[in-house]
Amino acid sequence: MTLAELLSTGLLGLGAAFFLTGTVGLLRFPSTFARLHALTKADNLGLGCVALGLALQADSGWVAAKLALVWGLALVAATASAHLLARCILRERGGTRRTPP
Amino acid sequence: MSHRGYAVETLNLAVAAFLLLNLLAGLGRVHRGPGAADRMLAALLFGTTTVAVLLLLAEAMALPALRDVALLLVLLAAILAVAFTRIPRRPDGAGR
Amino acid sequence: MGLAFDLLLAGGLLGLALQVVASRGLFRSVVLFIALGLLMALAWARLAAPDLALAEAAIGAGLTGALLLSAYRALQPAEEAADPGPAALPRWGALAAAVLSGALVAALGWAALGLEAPAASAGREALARLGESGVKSPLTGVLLGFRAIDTLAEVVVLLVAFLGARVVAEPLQRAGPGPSAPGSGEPVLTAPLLRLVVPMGVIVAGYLLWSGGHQPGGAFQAGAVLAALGVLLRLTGRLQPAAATSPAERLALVGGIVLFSAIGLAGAGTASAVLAYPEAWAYPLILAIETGLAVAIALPLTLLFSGSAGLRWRER
Amino acid sequence: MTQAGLYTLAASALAGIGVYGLLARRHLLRRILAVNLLGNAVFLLLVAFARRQPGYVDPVPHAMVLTGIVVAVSATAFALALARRYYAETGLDHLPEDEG
Repeated sequence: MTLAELLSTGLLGLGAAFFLTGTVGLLRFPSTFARLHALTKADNLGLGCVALGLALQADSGWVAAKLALVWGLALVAATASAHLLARCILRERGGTRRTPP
Repeated sequence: MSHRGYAVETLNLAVAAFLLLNLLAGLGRVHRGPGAADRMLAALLFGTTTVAVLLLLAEAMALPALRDVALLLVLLAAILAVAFTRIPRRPDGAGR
Repeated sequence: MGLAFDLLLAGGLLGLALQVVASRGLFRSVVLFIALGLLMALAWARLAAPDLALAEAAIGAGLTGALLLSAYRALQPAEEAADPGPAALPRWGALAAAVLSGALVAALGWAALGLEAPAASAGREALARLGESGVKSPLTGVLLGFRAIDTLAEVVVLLVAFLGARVVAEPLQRAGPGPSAPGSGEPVLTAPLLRLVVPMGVIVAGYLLWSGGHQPGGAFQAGAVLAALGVLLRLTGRLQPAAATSPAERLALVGGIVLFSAIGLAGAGTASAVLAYPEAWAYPLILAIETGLAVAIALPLTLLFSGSAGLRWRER
Repeated sequence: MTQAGLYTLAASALAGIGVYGLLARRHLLRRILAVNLLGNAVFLLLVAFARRQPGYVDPVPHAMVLTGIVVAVSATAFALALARRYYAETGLDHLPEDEG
């Protein structure tokens, strides 16, 4: 096994562990906000690790670039979705009619 | 099949299977709720996990087009959240 | 390992489908159905059908979910209604019918799988004659070269569905996703999200259109992506519903069909048959048709979601 | 068991579930979901069938299913529009012939 393969294996394992953390958080955390927090962070870290691990296996720079693009877009989507959902839950609970920033 | 070793391919598939298992476990949250937002949240988690599984399958099955599928999914992932926030909620937090 | 993954995926698909049907809450069913779309995309991936995975991802993530959520909103009663309860048909009757139909499909499937592989299937012939179709991707070759009539009819179906939806249309105010919640401004992240996602989406659609000639992708997938972008713009109020279809929209709605038919009929004169292309021109002609088709697929789908006859751009 | 066989079985079960949902549930939205399950089952069957010979994927069923996916979503959109109008007119979320 080469060094790249070893690193790649480690990163994939780490990514899987992050996903597991996210799932455990989703199932075990007591409140909606805590679950939102757990998911958006752990899952996207996990996706990043998986993408990096796969980039090490990739044989061309284009593939690595596409993987990076996927991860970047996933971060943007997660940020926007988490923000929208959190805002929606706050409204639903009638809380904090706060002034715009 | 990929020109790389059989071991790497199996590893990728094994990680993909593990992530799929994670996704199915997350279904419990859709089931339990309690609010509509919790169910939606779980669905969003499924999106991220599916993207990771697709990236792994693209490598393991030597089908590079699957990376484009993953790209599409992350690009369009936010639409679901936007659509969800347009549903008005009843005060009792129903919508289950 | 591959088979283990397939078993897990098939089990997950069935478990999800069962919950979609059996769960008590309607919202739960809708969310589970959206999740089922993701698993279907994985199933297409495992069955070596990346084209289908592309279409499923674009339609499942961008269209079906938004359509179902806005229909859920529209069908939501003001008061929490009692569960409608079982249907007129008794449960055991439904169950018996379900088991019978499942068994029938299983028997058909096994019989078909057990059949001796035909020496000359249409697929093999299509693969062998791919060179004549002017493209390298087998699927695009089949869709636009050998089975072009299906593709043409499909765009007509889309147009008919749109016209049908116009017949039963609701008032403009309530149509589609409905009005946004009163008294709430736009979330701060919406505008930056759109500035990133919309141009990227257009680029991706163009890429899919171009790559359709030699790898998975093509008019269907590109059209689905464009439709998803239309849905996003409609949801965020950038596109407003309009009561009338503008001339440009009319052109886009029928343009693909007219172009496709015209080139196809011309083929009757210059090439061997109706909907056949002269060989030297096949690739550019297919690219032109694909572009027209992508628009002719995207616009009716967006209008179906919007529930309006037309769309007008509104700057914010 | 081969991959094609596994997915054929899954498609059969999915079709059964779809039929059950269509017959046993009354809510219009649920019925539309059930029809979609049934459609997905047919697509799955076709694509599994395209892969029954090892090392060869038949492009013709793929083309049919690709057309089918787009047709299914447009039919679903039309059905939803119909259900919404029906609900707006009558206030019912199920068909009258399903009444008890």
